[in-house]
Amino acid sequence: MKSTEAQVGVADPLQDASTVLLFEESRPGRIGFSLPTDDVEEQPLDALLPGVALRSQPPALPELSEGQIVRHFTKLAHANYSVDEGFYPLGSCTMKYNPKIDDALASLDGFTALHPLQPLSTVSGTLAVCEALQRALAEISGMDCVSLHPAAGAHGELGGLLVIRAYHEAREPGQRTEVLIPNTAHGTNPASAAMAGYRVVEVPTDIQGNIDLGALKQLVGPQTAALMLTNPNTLGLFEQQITEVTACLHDVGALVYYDGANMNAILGVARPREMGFDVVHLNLHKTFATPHGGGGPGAGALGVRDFLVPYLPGEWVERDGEEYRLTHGEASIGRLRAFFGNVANLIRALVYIRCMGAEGLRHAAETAVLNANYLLAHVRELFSPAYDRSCMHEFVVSASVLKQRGIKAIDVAKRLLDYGFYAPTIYFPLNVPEALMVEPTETESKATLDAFADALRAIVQEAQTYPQVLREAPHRTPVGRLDEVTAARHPKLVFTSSDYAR
Amino acid sequence: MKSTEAQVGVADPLQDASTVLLFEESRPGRIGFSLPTDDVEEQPLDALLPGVALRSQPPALPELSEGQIVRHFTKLAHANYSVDEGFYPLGSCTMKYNPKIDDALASLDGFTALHPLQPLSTVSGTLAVCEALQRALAEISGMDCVSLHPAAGAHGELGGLLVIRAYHEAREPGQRTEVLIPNTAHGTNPASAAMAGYRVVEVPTDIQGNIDLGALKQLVGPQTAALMLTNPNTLGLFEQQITEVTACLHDVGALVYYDGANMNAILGVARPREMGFDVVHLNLHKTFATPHGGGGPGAGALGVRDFLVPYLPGEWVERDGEEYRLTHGEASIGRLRAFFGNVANLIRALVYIRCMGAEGLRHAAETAVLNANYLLAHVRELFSPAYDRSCMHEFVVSASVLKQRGIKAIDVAKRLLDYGFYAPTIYFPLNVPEALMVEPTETESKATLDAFADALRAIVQEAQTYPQVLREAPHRTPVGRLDEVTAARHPKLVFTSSDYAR
Amino acid sequence: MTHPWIPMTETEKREMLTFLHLQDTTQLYRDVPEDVQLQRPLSLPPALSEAEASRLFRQHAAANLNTLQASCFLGAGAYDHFVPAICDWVTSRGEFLTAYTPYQAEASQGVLTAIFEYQSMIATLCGCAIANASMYDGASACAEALLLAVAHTGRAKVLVSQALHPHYLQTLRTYLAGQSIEVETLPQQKDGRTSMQALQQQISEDVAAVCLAQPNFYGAIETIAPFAQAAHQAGALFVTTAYPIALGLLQPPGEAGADVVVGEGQPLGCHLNWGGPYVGFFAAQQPFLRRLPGRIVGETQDGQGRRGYVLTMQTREQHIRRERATSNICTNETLLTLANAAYLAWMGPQGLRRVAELSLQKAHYTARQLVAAGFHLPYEAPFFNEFVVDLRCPAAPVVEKLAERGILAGVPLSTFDPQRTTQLLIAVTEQRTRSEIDTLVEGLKEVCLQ
Amino acid sequence: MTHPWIPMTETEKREMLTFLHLQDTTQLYRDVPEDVQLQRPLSLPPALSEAEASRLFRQHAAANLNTLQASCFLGAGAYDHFVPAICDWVTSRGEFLTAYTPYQAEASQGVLTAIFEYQSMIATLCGCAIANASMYDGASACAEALLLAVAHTGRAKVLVSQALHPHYLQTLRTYLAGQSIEVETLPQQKDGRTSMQALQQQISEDVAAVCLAQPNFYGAIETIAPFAQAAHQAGALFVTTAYPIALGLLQPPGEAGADVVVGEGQPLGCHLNWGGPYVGFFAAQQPFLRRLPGRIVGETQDGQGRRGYVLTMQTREQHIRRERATSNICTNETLLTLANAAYLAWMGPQGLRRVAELSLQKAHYTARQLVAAGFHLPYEAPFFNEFVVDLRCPAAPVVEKLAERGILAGVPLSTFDPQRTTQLLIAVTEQRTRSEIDTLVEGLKEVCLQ
Ligand SMILES: Cc1ncc(COP(=O)(O)O)c(C=O)c1O
Ligand SMILES: Cc1ncc(COP(=O)(O)O)c(C=O)c1O
Repeated sequence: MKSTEAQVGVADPLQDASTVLLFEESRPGRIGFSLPTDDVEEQPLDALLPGVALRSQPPALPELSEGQIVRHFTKLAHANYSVDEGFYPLGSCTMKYNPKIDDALASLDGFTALHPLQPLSTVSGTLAVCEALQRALAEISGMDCVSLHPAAGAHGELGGLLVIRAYHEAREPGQRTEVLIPNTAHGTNPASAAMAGYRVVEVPTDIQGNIDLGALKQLVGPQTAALMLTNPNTLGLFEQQITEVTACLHDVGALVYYDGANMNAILGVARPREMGFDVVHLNLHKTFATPHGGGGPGAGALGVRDFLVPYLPGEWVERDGEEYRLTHGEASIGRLRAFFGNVANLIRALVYIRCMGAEGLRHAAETAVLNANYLLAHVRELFSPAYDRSCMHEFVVSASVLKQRGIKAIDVAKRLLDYGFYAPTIYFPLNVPEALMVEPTETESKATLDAFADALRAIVQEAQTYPQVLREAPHRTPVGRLDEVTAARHPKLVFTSSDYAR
Repeated sequence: MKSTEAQVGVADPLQDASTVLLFEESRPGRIGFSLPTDDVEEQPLDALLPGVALRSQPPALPELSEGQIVRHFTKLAHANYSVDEGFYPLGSCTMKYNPKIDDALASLDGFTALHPLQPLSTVSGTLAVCEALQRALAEISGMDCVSLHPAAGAHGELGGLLVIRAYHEAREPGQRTEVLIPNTAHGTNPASAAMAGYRVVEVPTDIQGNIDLGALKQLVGPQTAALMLTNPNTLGLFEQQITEVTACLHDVGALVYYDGANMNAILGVARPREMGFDVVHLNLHKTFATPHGGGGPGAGALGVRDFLVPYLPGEWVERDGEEYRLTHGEASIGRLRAFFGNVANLIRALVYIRCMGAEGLRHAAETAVLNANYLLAHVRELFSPAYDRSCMHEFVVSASVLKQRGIKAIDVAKRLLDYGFYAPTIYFPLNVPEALMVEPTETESKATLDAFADALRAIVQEAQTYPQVLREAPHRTPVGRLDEVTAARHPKLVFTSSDYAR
Repeated sequence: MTHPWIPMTETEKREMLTFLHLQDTTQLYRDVPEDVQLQRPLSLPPALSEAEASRLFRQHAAANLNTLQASCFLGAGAYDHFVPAICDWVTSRGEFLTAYTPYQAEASQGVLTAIFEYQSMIATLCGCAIANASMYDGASACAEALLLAVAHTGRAKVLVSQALHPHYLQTLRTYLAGQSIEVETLPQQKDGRTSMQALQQQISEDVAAVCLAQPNFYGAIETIAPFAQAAHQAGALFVTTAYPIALGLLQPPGEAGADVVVGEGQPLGCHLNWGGPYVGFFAAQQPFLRRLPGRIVGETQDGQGRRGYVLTMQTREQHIRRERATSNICTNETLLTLANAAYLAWMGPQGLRRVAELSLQKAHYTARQLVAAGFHLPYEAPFFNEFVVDLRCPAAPVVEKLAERGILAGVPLSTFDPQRTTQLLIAVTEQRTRSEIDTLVEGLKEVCLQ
Repeated sequence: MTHPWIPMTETEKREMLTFLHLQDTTQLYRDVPEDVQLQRPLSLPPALSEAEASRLFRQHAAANLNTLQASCFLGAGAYDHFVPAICDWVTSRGEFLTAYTPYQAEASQGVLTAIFEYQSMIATLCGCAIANASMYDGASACAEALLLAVAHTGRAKVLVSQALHPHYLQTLRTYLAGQSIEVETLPQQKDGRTSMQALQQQISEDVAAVCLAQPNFYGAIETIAPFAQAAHQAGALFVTTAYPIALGLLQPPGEAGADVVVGEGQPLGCHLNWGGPYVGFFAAQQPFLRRLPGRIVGETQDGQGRRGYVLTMQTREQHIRRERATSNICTNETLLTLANAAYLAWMGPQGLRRVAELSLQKAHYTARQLVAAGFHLPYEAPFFNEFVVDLRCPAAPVVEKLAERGILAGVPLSTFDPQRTTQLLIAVTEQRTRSEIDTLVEGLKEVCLQ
């Protein structure tokens, strides 16, 4: 329940009630579980486990009734903002509406209660879903083959770079050691490149917000394995010289990796293939509406051009008449995880694609881009756009105009929470000072965009009149601004039995 | 999200944002539905419906996207207190924890997607569930046959009284015109009696909180059709002379009706049959943990002694070896509704009973009673118990001690909301002035009971120091105390198109 | 003992007993006379763990033939319209699911606001001024509507169409029996509709209400305005039941003169659930405001002028008015009104019209195919999505046979009327595909016409 | 066009375009070079309505043989333990399900608090000081643990038990290949355990980590303390994977000297889901705090001293440290950590021990029955709930045959190693009844021994 009034003459009864942890509600001897009785003759433990070291004391798990656990998580849920509650303009994250039918269908017993190693003949329904999704994603990206193996975007990046590595190693062993990455890129790009064993070379951005083609040409060479690129890029701008960019890489025998995080802008409008990309990952938890789960699970489908198929990670489904079978590349880089993929999310993504259809997907992209441009047109008078072009599905502005009032991007972000919105992505991309990165998606209404613009307007006003309110924001959340510095300096990461004593 | 601070120097951005209605978010031409395309040749309407009066304009339904509807109901959910969130000490309502497994199983396609008139051979699973539930409830109540037909307690009351009426009419037509009902009884008892065509005669309560046996003896006679009784009664007290009471009715040829709303106190401890009752309803949405849904659906199983079986309403399941069939009484009073019963709740109730077992049910009853007595022992020093006996699963106290500070039961109730609790039932039973009726149930922990007692203590303290705070409570809810008088005087019951204009 | 749904520990139990100066819990029952105490444990099957219950009830569920596996052509008061995922989502939210009736409005604005929206939607759908917050189901709502008419007019007789759903007829007889109200039926005409001629003969100054079903049980669309007029002329109220999906296309009864419009809300986003829980809707014109049964939600304000919703006009209700209440209803079907509200919001005016059109078109296609296959439709009146077909052979065994092939072919009318042995009542919703329909027709042909 | 998931109306679209001085939406794409623009619609199957999708995907689901219908004896890294309803309930709450990674802590206390609780539970379970907020799955967690060891020691070689899950071995080879880290395996002894003798020979000053699985892939319970000691003596870290249910009974690896304990969290309340999403847990001792991959939640306070939770130590992570981050992981498996936390809270210490005991007892009963039926168990080391049986005939076709009878009999080891044609890996959880076990044994006897 929300509070709307606090001046009650006496202390607010719940003022100091922070969330009680499960551990703090625990009482010895209480149970929440119910388990079958044993219908086999029980043997003494030491007869079954001779010489095996057993636990000397039980794990310090909380002891609660089921109902107490339900209450705990209900209260936690109420302290969590989500797309189901309101606008989530988190740039680069594509927080669109997650259709309820997707969850309902992915939760059917017939999908959830399947062991990954049961005979393939007993999972033909799931195989059919995966095969159809592979085909759809191949068509959407223009790639020749798609592996649904990776668990997320970054997982796909690692897989994709290892594919590229395997390809080059088979041709020019030890030659290509560098991956080029724009300075606007998401952190996972350089991190993945490093994990794949590459040296990361940063490519600057030109004054249009495009990758600096001149600089790029200087940087490519026989040592270049690949360029990683997001397009639209993380400034929300379409790389206007994209074909020149990819050609420039191909000219030196390097490949081009497409980070599909921003694919929502161009569904059915343009495809990585025609832009010249060789390897693509798609974040199904962004563009294809699978819910993000507060931090995952996602799914990061990986598509490649035909000549890279032999190297693909994991397995994929092949259809042979009425039969489905699993297959893998002859020179596969191997597995990136134990089993096939994040199947429950794959089902959701296919339901989404089937319910949208080709026309619906393009409509989604166009609407996302229209929404972003509309919102940008409102916001442009408040904050300076990083690059003054029409944007794709998101845009980046700088809050540095508020610097003289001592207000930073984070203050604007925190104050937005008080207005009932989540905050945009902040301080990313790194080349824009005090960046606010706003992505409205196609599932927001004009009324919401207008209200969000109004809130930003009011906040800019507050920055002039009551800057302290912003610096101390948020004020309407379960807790006030949390001290992240102390958290990092003196990390307390677990509740321990000594806490029980307190 | 909860607010914890409102003094932010500037106006609270959401201070005046009351819930926006679906209608107010509507925009012409927007859609939320998706429907199959038509695969038959469409004919013009006037060819299919010659001469039929059609709608001249579409119904004024809101036009929203699916995601907007999800947000709306998510926000509404956040403005609704529930057992899943906290303690719900609503006397007479048995707001116990509703196990999640019950909901999960009742929601299986195999149960939900069954038409009530499909061949019985195709619903054997559901028939098995209903038959098992009938047997369990018969055993728990001691009745000989149980009909699962009624939708709620009051529905069962009406059915039960009509059974009694049919029984008497078959023997002594036109003779028995009165139903006796204690003055402590729930409002549905007299209302049901009136609907069944009876004159209601009120029976007083004695100073022990029992039905006044002396007065009862004066009131019974050849005109008496039945007595309706709740036991434990609505004061939370067990009728100590219950066998004398029921005998007194039987002596004059009348029957005794058991309102099972309070059965939770005595599961496995005592049964209506041994007390001398002839007809019983059980509120499955109370004792058997089916969730109350914000006002239903419930289920009000109706059990009777053997001589009343011919009159039972609706149909019930009979097992014949491996076969199940539906049967009904030869002289049935008929249907009380179109179909079998509130089946989804019947499934939930059976899951509950099967997971509790006989021992578990008795344990639940004993714990509910212990919890109530424990809480009463704390509260007794604050408010005067209506009757100073040890209670069953609930107790009634009077807030009239606070009268001299101008504080009423409703003020205590409203202030409890600020403390994070729901309120007890108030102003019922009617014979207790400023009644607060508290039912903790067995699913609350000692810590919760202690916290609730502390809250009441604090409120009694506030009544002395800041009575205005109580009179103006609640303060921490989405809206403050609502004007019920104006609502009733100038009823506004629907949103109309003229509201759109505003 | 310990149980996962009961948080009290043995230690706490001892603490609490000590606090109460008791030895053990049996002492709590000292008020229960010994001879009333059960001297043995209840005889119930042994307790199951959640895992075991989960498996057992899944087996029960799997033993049924559900309408997601089969092709369902059953109607007769319950319809296999699509239930959007959003309806299940709404009703499974714990905040709604596990709340009680909203006695404390300030802590229950969620459900109260939703009911207000529901009332508004039902009223516009029915062409009425007001609506309540639900009844048990369509049949009991119909019975209560007649009780309203009796109370309002002070008359003790009702005229009810013979073509009402037989279960509704039985239900209203049960309800009205208590108060010795006379129920007289209006016969059905040959074309399937209720006889207006009969009404003119049977109507009189002692009739409280005239009641029709729209469409009626046999699928025929009634011409209701003349009935309303005739009823009103005699000082009686005019009550209809209505199929809410049909109201996406048909004239709302409230606009054709109905004083009270009731019906079954199941088709609006509630699962078939083998008959329940369902939800009765109850809409009426303004003059009957204070006679409505059940809960009603109204708009009001708090001290700061903020809009809010409360249960209102409670002086009609049993907890205040007791034996003089307008009805005994207490717990109703609120959760399903949320499903109804979500459904109607999801559909909107366009969607509701479209689902009605699809049902209409597909039903008429089915009828055409049946006629083409040589079957006879006994009634000529226009129908919406449900109609009677004469199979010329006993319908019940045919239905059994087709069920084995996964076709739930319809409701044999012999279920309700032994005379109607060969008649089958078929309903078609937007969910049936042409190929399912063709398979039904083929199946009927094969089983009946050979 | 209009679509139910896109709220913009045609009118609004025109308004917005006008506001932007545009004619139509194609103009929004003026930055997309013409030759890159797709000149045709995507070639996808026609759009389905929700009702149609619902039916189609239900058909797909029904085409599978699910483990609620069949008796599942499959393990090998994914286990058919019971998933309490509360776990599905938690993960289906929209507030958790539809939130992003909690970048704004004040609006995301729900998930942050839950992760803190999860970290605490995982740490106590593994006998470690700390834990992170999840990895993609057990296999990738294991790979990342080895990368941690490499980074920590500055050495470029790892010694890994041959008895690790083959998929884990493959995964860590993939992960380690990028950085050219050498992977050497420790052979399995005849009794099923990893050879300690081999370790003593293979360990050296250039080894970054020694890695075992507990129990190992073939079910054998390893004696891990000596491995830990030997690793530490050589300055290497000791890493284990662990089966979390077994930790209800077995000594936590952290107490036996493991520096990092990783594993698959699926058994803790997550559905099998044909392999994913799963969730890797990652627990470690204090010294490795700043080398942990992935998200970590820590406790802190707000300005008023109220406790709260935040993502912390972010300087390890890719969005700050970029190519020098401890890992590239970003989106992880948070939602499943909530299922894990709910599961572990539901179980508590007693329940977790009990589920471990039940699995142990039933597995050993199965083994006894198989031996009694004449089958041979190749390994003698103690096992928990999983073991290898030699069928003396090719296992894969046997498994296919029993699947037709609704028995998922086990994992044929030929899937991983063509030499192990006749070996079947059988896992037994608390869910299997004695009669299911007896039926399995009967079935195997019938198919193999005749
Ligand atoms: C541009 C970009 N690239 C890559 C990623 C990484 O994707 P994931 O979080 O699915 O690993 C993200 C996620 O935020 C992103 O925005
Ligand atoms: C004592 C008593 N009797 C009868 C009823 C009516 O039951 P229902 O609401 O299920 O119709 C109630 C419900 O509150 C009750 O408390």
